[in-house]
Amino acid sequence: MPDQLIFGMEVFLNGLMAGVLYALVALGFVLIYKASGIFNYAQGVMALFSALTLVGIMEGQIPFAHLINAIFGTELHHFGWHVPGILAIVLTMAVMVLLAICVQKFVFRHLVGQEPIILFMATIGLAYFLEGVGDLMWGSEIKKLDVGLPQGINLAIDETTFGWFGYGFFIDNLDIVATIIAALLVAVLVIFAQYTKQGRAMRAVADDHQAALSVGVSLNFIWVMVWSVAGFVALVAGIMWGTKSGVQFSLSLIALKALPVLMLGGFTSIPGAIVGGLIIGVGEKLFEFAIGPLVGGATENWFAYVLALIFLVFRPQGLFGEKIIERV
Amino acid sequence: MLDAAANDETLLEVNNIEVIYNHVILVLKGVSLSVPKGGIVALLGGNGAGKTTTLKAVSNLLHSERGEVTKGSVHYRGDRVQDLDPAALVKRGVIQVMEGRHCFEHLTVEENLLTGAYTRTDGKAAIQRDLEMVYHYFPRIKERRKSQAGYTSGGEQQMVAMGRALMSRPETILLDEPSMGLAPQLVEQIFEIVKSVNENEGVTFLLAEQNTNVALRYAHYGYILESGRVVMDGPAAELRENPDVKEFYLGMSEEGRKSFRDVRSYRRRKRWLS
Amino acid sequence: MFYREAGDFKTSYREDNQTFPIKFDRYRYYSVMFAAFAVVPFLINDYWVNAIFLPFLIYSIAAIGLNILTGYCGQVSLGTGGFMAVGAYGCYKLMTAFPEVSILIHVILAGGVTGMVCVLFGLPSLRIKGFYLAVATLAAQFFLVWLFNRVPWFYNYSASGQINAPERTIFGIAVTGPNTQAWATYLFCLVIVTVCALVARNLTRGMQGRQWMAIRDMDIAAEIIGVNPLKAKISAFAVSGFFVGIAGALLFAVYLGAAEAGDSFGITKSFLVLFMIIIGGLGSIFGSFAGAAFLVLLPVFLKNVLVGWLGWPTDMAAHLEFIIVGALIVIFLIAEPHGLAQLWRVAKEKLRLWPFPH
Amino acid sequence: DLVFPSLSYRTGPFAAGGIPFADGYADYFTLLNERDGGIGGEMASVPECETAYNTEKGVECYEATKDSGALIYQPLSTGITYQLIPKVTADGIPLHTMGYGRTSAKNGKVFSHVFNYPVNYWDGASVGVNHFMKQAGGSLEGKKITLLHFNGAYGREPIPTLEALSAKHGFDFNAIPIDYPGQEQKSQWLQIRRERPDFILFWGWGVMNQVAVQEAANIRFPMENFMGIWWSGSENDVIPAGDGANGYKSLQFHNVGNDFPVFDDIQKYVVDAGKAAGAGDQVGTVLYNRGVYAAFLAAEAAKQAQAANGTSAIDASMMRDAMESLEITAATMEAAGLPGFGPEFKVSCENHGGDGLAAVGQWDAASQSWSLISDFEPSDGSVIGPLVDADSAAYAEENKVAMSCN
Amino acid sequence: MLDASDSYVTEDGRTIGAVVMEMKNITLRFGGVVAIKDISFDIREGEIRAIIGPNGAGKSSMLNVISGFYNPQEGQVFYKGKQRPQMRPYQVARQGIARTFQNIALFEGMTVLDNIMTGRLHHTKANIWQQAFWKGKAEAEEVANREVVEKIIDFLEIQSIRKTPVGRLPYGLKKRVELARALAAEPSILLLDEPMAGMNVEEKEDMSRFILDVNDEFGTTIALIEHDMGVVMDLSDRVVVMDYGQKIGDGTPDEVRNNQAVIDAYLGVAHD
Ligand SMILES: Nc1ncnc2c1ncn2[C@@H]1O[C@H](COP(=O)(O)OP(=O)(O)OP(=O)(O)O)[C@@H](O)[C@H]1O
Ligand SMILES: Nc1ncnc2c1ncn2[C@@H]1O[C@H](COP(=O)(O)OP(=O)(O)OP(=O)(O)O)[C@@H](O)[C@H]1O
Ligand SMILES: CC(C)C[C@H](N)C(=O)O
Ligand SMILES: [Mg+2]
Ligand SMILES: [Mg+2]
Repeated sequence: MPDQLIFGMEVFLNGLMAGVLYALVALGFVLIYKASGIFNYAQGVMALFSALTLVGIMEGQIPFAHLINAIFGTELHHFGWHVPGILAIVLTMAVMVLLAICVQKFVFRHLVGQEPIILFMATIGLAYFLEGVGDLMWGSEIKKLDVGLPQGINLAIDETTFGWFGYGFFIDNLDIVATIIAALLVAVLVIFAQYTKQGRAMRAVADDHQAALSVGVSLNFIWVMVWSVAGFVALVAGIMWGTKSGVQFSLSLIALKALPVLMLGGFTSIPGAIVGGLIIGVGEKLFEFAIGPLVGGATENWFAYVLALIFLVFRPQGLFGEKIIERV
Repeated sequence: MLDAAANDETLLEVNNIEVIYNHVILVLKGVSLSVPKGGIVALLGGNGAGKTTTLKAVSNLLHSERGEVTKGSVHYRGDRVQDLDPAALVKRGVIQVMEGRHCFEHLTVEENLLTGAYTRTDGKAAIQRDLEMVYHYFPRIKERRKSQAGYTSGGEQQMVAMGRALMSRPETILLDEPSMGLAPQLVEQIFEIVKSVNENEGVTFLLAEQNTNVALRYAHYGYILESGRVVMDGPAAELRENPDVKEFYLGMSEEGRKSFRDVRSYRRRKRWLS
Repeated sequence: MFYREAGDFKTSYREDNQTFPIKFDRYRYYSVMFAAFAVVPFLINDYWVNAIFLPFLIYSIAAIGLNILTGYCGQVSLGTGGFMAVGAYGCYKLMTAFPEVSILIHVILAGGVTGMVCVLFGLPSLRIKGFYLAVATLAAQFFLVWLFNRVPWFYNYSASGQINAPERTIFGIAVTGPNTQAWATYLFCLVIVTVCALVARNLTRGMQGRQWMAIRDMDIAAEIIGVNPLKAKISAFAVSGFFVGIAGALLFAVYLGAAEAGDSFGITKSFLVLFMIIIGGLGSIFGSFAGAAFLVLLPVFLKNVLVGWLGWPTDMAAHLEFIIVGALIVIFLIAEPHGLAQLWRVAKEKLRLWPFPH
Repeated sequence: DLVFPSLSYRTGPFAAGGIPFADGYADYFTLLNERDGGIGGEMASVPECETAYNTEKGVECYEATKDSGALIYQPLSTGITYQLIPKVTADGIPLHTMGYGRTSAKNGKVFSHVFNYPVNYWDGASVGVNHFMKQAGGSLEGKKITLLHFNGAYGREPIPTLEALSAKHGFDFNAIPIDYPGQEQKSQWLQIRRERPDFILFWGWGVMNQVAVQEAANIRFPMENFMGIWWSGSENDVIPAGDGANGYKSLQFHNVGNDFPVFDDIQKYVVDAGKAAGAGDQVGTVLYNRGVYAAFLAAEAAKQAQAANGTSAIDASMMRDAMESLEITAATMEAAGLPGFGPEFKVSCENHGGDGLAAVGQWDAASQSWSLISDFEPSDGSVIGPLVDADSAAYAEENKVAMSCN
Repeated sequence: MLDASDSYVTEDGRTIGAVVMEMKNITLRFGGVVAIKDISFDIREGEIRAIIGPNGAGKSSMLNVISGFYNPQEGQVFYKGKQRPQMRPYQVARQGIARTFQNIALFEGMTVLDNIMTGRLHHTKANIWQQAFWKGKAEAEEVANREVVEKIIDFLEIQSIRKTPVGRLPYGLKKRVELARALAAEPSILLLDEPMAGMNVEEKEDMSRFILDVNDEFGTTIALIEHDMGVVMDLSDRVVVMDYGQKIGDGTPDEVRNNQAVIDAYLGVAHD
């Protein structure tokens, strides 16, 4: 087989894996959008916040230590214990649920029935807020996150493919784990949204807040639920990305990688997030591989968006999005 | 038949409420009304009289429209309900069919109906039975059960909205302009349904309606609203005979029904407004 | 009765149509203009101009531009940063290619170029709507920044890829470059802002503005009424791009003096301008100013209070600033989803009714 | 008071790098105040202003502090540097961009108020190439060097130099850009896997660093052939990759570790006294040391200005003049408790950039520490000199600066 | 039988002209749903033409076909004797066809005045430069348009809400504003989709008066969908009846009222 083709295949596979990681973030967006028509810009920050919290809990860091020290002149830093990964994840989840409740209680409850752009704006406010709180609570230096996920080249694949092509493929173990988790998440979420009563209520809320209220759907409950689930998805994404690149501010910027995925797949489609992720992942990696060198590289940031844009011109609601109803 | 209203227990009591939108627009200026258990009460009045606002004040949907009840009280079965969540009110058995249909566009007709049963806990079988009942009442939407509600016609959506409310097995239904946009046959049919639900299931109705003619034929009691005030009320039969009501709401003058073609030659004036 | 319109009758439709139909408003407007042109220039120093007035004026133009597109025409755009970059680089290329031509012309031409680029990226808006479009405009954002980074021609092949504004003068007084006077840059921007605001106001109060708003409120109905959606949207993109480009050109040439695409015109810029119009009020020229003022002043104010007066460590102040700005955004939206402009209108409405509550 | 404003960033995407530097900068002045009673009897004050690495905030900070008698600015950002170059020149305040900023500012004839001693990016590229050359046994002929870089002005700075060097030494050179923020570098590293360069030079900052080191470890790139610029060589950048990062190299222009007397003093007078700018746990880390070094150079210039003018209350123009004649010798470093901490160098009007000496450091994952594995070695002036002249001349031309040394 | 080009005078003295618009064998499908099945009918100049039928019969869809929003799969539309090519809705509007909507489609963010002014779009010629500087045609046209609009406002008696944002208006007034917007275009054909839904008798009378006046004073041709049989029978000159997408009746109110198919499908009982 010609080299270029083999390399291309490797790039393709890695693109798939990268796509899964984007999709993990995009999933959180989809959930909230589906349940409330809110375009939750804070999803990326939620991933950051959950990862920060997870590390903080694992390391036994005292929240707001910096602030307390500054005000009271104390020298607090650590509780001096280490919490095992699983327990820390559970505790972090509890924090995310709490966050969901607060978000509902203090923000969106007061914004029922507002236009989408207003709600979007509110999530940006929320993003700022969370970012500040996260930093103040856990400090803004970079942290290493290790919950015991494997990382690095998968030797089995490397050797097998070497046997086949004389060139070992590089697949990261972490990506394999991410793929499995993402597949599970998507399956569970699809079943939830499409076939359960709460899922139906969630979609109803997205369509018409008032009408949903009028038939007795409690917006409070639905939204807390959905934000909690989105918090969970954010935590998963935070763990994956945090393991990859350490936990710090830039983690929140992965939201920008999720947006094209989201719009390609359709804002309202859970499977869309994953398919969109795969297409974007493969597309941008192959483009960078094939065309990138000709135009000077670093095309990934924009190519993902351009790719999504091209799809949208043909399908304005994204691949799997609900058709935009246009009637008079 | 009107004796169904003879049940004296008051279910819903609205006491002198005042509603302000956006902190500045005063819409209801002291509206009081009471709905007896098992009754059908009609709320009549022109455009902008405040019918919708009154219903929303009862079902607590004002909040999301930046409106608030600033004075007065709403009691349901003797409990003050005005600070409740709309959802909590549905659980207590009060459901509203909103003006302008408000279907869940992206859900199918059937999913719309099932969402109506959201608060119910009496099992799938019972819900399925009621679904059949709704389809029985509205065969037209049975045909379209699998299509997205957003693509059904105006009248079909109205049926979906009604059916959705029925699906929650309510004790009281607040109906806002049920006849709007419906073919005449269906208007009668809807009111027949209201009547039979009222009689067979004992559901209480408070309905806002422009079609005074039909409304007064089916209701037991009526209130007439004008610019945020109740200007007249009484048993439906009496209202029907009232000359003013006859002239302004039923379109009958002493000489009988006037043709709409003749309206250019005269202009009715309300006596109580001049 | 602090605020009245009673007794302020109009005898012609022309009078009724003017920008400030109420006399009281009109006087207030004149006095603000007077202060801005005749008083402020004598009072300001470098700090006030560079930290507050210039960013405020320049962002106001950008906000007006985005407000036309998003607030009036309903096309949400997250590409403002990229479009500002077009204005900046366009201005830079013009300034260096035709040094003898007046900077004012360069700035306007830069706006024109941006308008055209904006139209190009606006074309998909015919098919793509709402947040899908918002995300699609990000393609413009990232692509443009990449382009300006990638193609050395744009930065005149300088080693670093930075662009520097050379000195240019108007009536012999430097308005760009290192040797500018505070009042000169201020007045230069102020004049442009004033003209821009007037043009925007004229466009939005007439038939053009109505077409935009019709598209925004209900595009299908608008089309059936007779609005050509293509023309309406494209013109909104063009006009918006024009303003945004001017803002980008001024930001680079007058305010920063040097710029790099990724650094100065990144995605954060797009968001910043969007915040301004939402906080200020969508579909309001006044709101554009209010939003720009709010978001330029707030951080400076918070920083001065937290660090300057309370003596907090800068990092904590910065984190707290995030928290406060975030919380304020949310609080504002809850209090008045339609922005400062609406808050202002409601306040006026209340005053008008005063002392009666309703 | 002598005012040394610190335009720091303790928040935003580059906080992890900005914090230790700002701490070191502030702590050193605090030390001088606490231990010596200031500089020449004048207390040093270090008003901090948060820029978040954002150019506009940087400008605001500059404007807010410049009237307080600021003697010198160190914005720690190439972007802010470019905004400030014209402004400081007009305001007459010196700007010190140590190991970053505009490389051609080395030419003091054009950039009268900008200093970038002791090294700049072009020196870095050259020293790195020289190191690789030694590693390859004295010749790079036929070898392949890849520059993995931040896609922006900063990351592209070394390209002209590397191109010139590749022509001179006969190695293949290619550049692979990474877009901000650089969390996802799959494509870049797959490309590296395919092309198998012999050496990689790396210009990154922020999260890009960790990810690159991690990915290099993932694909098992030989770490000793992977070298970062000094901004990609702190503890932050290697710790997340764990053992995989062992052997990673980076350029340094000052020493590492806390094995210098000054750090004992900082511990004693500053940290233990509760006067540290940060938590005090960063002392001895690479970027903290860099902050200390920057402060030390500023303080030395201030001292020399005081000596030259016979007054302790110096102003910015005296400071500038002193910086232009600054001389750092082994003795000055020794006296400051920093023996052998950096190279010796001397500044002049023609040369605002020092002698361009840099050393190579290497990470040892087992002991979790950096150590220098080479001396401070000079860069290839014959290549860099002309480049500097050309670029500064272009600037002078465009901005009508009259070149002069007075 | 009348010929397409004939005109006649009604009992009350109005002149009904030749056929201006003719629908020929229109079929419209949405996926599997056939909304309109092979329907033909015409509209004469100056007449009030009603379309009635049960819910979901395809009436609104028919209006949408006329105004160019839906393109029928089969059939043609003839306007003023010429076959109309496929057109975008705004081009149709430009030919002088204005309409109102079943689900009110006002521009909620604008005031009543601005909403009505949008109707004057085709009577505005000033280009964007003139508008930007409010010079030349721009100002003069604005004032001229305003005069026309004010007349309509007076006519529809909505003076007091001129500057209210339409979002706040009650349903009935919104319908009136919609009518005003359509009238502002000074159309030759006016399509009204359930203009009287949600109104009480008094308001219906008002609305009827407006419709009659428009028809009379400006000679505007009106196509009207309405469920109130009283209104339909009283106002219209001819009525088309649709059911399940098919035409089941067409003729004068009297003819239709006594058509058994119509009674079965729609009226239920013979209407007086
Ligand atoms: N959200 C709102 N904001 C401001 N004013 C409102 C709002 N909703 C209703 N109003 C005002 O309240 C008044 C009463 O409106 P309401 O909708 O209750 O009337 P209605 O009797 O239901 O009329 P209709 O028969 O037309 O539906 C109207 O004058 C209307 O302008
Ligand atoms: N865009 C569409 N997509 C799919 N089906 C549609 C669409 N528009 C209309 N329909 C269907 O076509 C049929 C006719 O709809 P239409 O709105 O024309 O009815 P109508 O006669 O106006 O009824 P009503 O009196 O209830 O308003 C309905 O069954 C409707 O569901
Ligand atoms: C100055 C530094 C810390 C490095 C940074 N990337 C810059 O040059 O802008
Ligand atoms: Mg109503
Ligand atoms: Mg219809």
